[in-house]
Amino acid sequence: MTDPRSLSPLDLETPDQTFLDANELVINMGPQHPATHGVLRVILRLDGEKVMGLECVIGYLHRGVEKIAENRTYTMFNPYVDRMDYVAAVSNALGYCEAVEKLLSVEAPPRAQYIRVILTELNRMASHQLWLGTHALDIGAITPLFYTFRDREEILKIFEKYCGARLTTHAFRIGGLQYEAYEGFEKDVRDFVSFVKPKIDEYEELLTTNRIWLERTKGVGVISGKDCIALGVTGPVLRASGVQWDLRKAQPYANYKNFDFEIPTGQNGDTYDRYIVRIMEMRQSLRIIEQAVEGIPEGPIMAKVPKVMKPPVGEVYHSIEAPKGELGYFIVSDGSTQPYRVRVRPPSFVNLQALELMCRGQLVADVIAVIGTLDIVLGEVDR
Amino acid sequence: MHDVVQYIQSYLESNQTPGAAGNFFWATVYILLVFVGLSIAVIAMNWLERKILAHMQVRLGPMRVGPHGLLQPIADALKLLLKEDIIPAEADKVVFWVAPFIVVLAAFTVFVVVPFGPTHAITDMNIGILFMLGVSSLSVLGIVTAGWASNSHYPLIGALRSSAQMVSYEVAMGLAVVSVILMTSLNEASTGTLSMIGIVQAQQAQQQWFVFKFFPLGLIGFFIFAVAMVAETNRAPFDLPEAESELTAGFHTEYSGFRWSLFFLAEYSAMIAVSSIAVTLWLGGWLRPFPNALQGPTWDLVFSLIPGLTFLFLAGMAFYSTLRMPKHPLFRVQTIGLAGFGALLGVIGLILFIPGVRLRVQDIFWFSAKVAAFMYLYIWYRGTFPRYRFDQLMKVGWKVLLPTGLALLILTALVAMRGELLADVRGVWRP
Amino acid sequence: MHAMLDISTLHYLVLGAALFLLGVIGVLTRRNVVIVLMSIELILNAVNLNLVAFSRYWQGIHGTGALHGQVFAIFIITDAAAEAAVGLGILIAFFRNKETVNVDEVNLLKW
Amino acid sequence: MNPAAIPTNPPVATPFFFYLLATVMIIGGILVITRKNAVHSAMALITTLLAQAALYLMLYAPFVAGVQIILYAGGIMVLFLFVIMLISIERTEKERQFNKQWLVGIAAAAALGGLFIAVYTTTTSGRTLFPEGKLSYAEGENTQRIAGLLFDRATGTYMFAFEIASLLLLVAIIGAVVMAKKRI
Repeated sequence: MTDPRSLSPLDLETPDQTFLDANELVINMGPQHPATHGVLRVILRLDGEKVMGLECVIGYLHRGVEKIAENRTYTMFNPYVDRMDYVAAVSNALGYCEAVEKLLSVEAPPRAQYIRVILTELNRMASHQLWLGTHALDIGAITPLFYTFRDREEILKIFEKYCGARLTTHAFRIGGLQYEAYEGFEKDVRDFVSFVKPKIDEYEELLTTNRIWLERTKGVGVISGKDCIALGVTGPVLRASGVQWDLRKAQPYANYKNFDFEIPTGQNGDTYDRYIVRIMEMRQSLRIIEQAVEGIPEGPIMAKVPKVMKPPVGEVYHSIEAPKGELGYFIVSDGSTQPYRVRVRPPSFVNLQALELMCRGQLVADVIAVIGTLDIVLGEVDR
Repeated sequence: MHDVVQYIQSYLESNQTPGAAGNFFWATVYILLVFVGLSIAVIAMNWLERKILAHMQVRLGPMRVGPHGLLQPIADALKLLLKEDIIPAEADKVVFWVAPFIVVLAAFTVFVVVPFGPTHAITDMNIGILFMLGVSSLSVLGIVTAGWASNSHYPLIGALRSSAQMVSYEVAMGLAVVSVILMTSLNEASTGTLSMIGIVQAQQAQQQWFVFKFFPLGLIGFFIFAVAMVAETNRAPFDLPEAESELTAGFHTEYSGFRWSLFFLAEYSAMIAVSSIAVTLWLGGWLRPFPNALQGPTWDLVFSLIPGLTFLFLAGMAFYSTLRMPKHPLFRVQTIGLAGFGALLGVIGLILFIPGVRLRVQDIFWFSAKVAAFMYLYIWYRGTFPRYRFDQLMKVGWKVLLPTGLALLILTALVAMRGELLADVRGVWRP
Repeated sequence: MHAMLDISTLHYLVLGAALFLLGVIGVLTRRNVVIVLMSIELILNAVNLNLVAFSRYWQGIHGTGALHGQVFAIFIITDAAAEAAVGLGILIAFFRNKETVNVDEVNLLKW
Repeated sequence: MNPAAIPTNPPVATPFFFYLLATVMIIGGILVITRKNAVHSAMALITTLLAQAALYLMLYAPFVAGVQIILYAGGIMVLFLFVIMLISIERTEKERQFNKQWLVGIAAAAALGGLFIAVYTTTTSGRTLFPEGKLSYAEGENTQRIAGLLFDRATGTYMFAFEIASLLLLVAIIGAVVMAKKRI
């Protein structure tokens, strides 16, 4: 495989000429399409059912989040990040808060960090459950969707009890937490863990050994670890290709080094491996949650952060392992109350680059499977 | 006047299908009955599919329109009829108009030969099964033209997919059917039959459902047919032509309102049609369970009471649900409605106990019960399986079902002809 | 029944002849190969109609109804299937090379 | 043959259905050769074929009717539609529809029609060459009788022809694949 970076889309050789050497079929998938997860538009060039090339058109959900940041104070911008990856809002907030904390050279107190980890991992569960349901729905299995949504509901209930919001939680503040964990938070989390463990087996029963599921996912959308690194693909997609790279282990943040967990990896880099990796990640998340809930220390939940934040002049890049991959924030401060520039490295946006490489030469149905397996959220792609 | 009454009554004693008796009055009555029954079955199927699927998926399904959503299909039908009929500007208008009617006609016409009982068929054709396969294969024309006439990419891909799919699976289906027709020829005259009634009568004469004939050959044939019929009706897991996540709605993407509902109607009646073929060919058609092992007037009575008891049981379920309805003024109408529905079921059940009705209707009941089992299977598939990809679908059709069907046909022929073959071999080796 | 309205074999033959002529006109005058092939199907069907009508008329040697005509019709349908498959195969090959489906542009044996 | 086996129910309204179906067939045939759009032609042809299947039923040839529906309407015509969709037809619709020798073609057809009329009006000793046929076997035996002619050891006149026909189909399949495939 040649290095994809050295090739422009035109250079990539098409796998086959059309059957009749004549008009290839160009179809426009999206932005209104049941399986493009929002407003992704994919222009497919087809030879019958075979994909000869595709082009992603993005930007239908562009809200200028990065530009908004330049006109808001650091605190005011915090809720905006929730709207990027809206199915994993807690992770977004964690990344942003930690980045600003790094800029301010403060660190959240241990108790806050533990609660942050619990909520983030719960959100990883929720994100993966939503992914699993919609991915299975794309491939035609409609039942898992309802199973995963039933269980995701329990997570959202915990969020709601904690901070009043279910989706765009705005759970964290720069320097720690706004709210102390509510009465019975630990019990709720423990109950959830024991509730959801058998449910993951239930999902697996429906899918993991299902012959049609295997045929639809094995060997579909294969991407090698090398290509992943070349394209900057991160997260479960990268790990399913056999690269053991998880920022929680590689560059531990937010106390992750205190927890004992494994990084599940796959070998083949196909859709099935990505499915297995995500299922295993759900189990690892539960493991982290169990440990964190056992070991929540007492103490303050907010570090000493000035009311009016004026970080010193400088820049910072901080990235965390969001459910979808590496979520990075690059913040430049000019010493004023507002950031000079905020650049978000959204995992979905970068992962989406791999779509063409993974789909070329496959069939239309595989494009759907691959879009699903990349687990993109358009709010994050377009920002 | 007396002649007319005589004409009408003469059929009831003739013990023939209206078509065979040449009785136009009863033929018309049967056509109307089949049409109405089919429409009711489609409506019921619509409700049942949504409820059963919902309960498989830990949700309730329709609950608002009528008690337990019983009136939901009617509300939907009204909505569809009142919807604006949109024809895309660039569509081929004539073909766009005609296509849904082709599909519906093909799906309904096959019921001309479906035997709900030894006399309960509109007519019995000499080529019954051939007619059913042929006419149901016509629906592919409607689908192809619908996709083409929409003048849009998704419907076109859906149409190409479905035509390829239906044509491929017809081959495997035909092979399985031919193996059954071979089995019907195992009588003294050794003449088989293509007639639907004849096939069931052959099963009766051979004292065996063909699914158990030449075990496991009949069973394999049944499985081939059971897979092929799902593909033939474009249902999950072979629902690629209308794969929602890929092609939005496949060949009927551009259809709305009444025309769309015609496709819907056709899909469900086609499901019932192919299930009827499977029931007739392998599961003994209208024959009650164990017609030969459990013979005698006592058993006849017991089995003829089952239809009424089934309806009474359903009525009991409805009354039980009535008791469980929330005791709230808002639910009063619904509670009364559900009780009324239960009463209706109960009355039907009681009517089915009347001896004359009992004897005439029990065949229809057994046939419908077997078909209903298939319908449940369809819903179950939909709740369980992901969707096949197009190449995999073709692989299953051509590389699995077709060779199996061919081998099955040859084996069935060998087993069926083993007497003559042995005689031939003896003739050659010991002249 | 009125003698004029009674349907005899000749009625079917006349209908067959009419279809045959329509088919002939289609084959000889149309440019689009697909329609020419369809016209050939019309001709074959006209012949089939005649054969089946004859088979009703011809009682066989012992007057037991031998159905030779119907068997012939089945053979002709087989033949039509083969013809359509090969004809349309040629058509696709032709279209791939010349990007046209008009018969009068097929004037080269080689290109 | 047992005379009791011959059907006793006379067909009803035969002339009406004959003329109805004949009209449908003729109109369908005309549409086939005159439509610009090949899909419309194909639809007209399908109508003609189905009407013809109904005529076969009226001629007591149910098996041929069944084969007509399943093979012609369900098989060959789907193939036609498939090919029409594969090749682009938008352009051909705007072109000239009839070739230059259309006059010759119609003249030839007219000559042929004259021949048909001449033959059909010929009478020998006051009756036409083709009197009405009578059914001499039970309607329900049609398929079995055809099978006897095709497969039976004793009466299978056409067994060899049947095998040859299957060979023809095999050749056609291979031929079609070779023709349509770009690289073999």
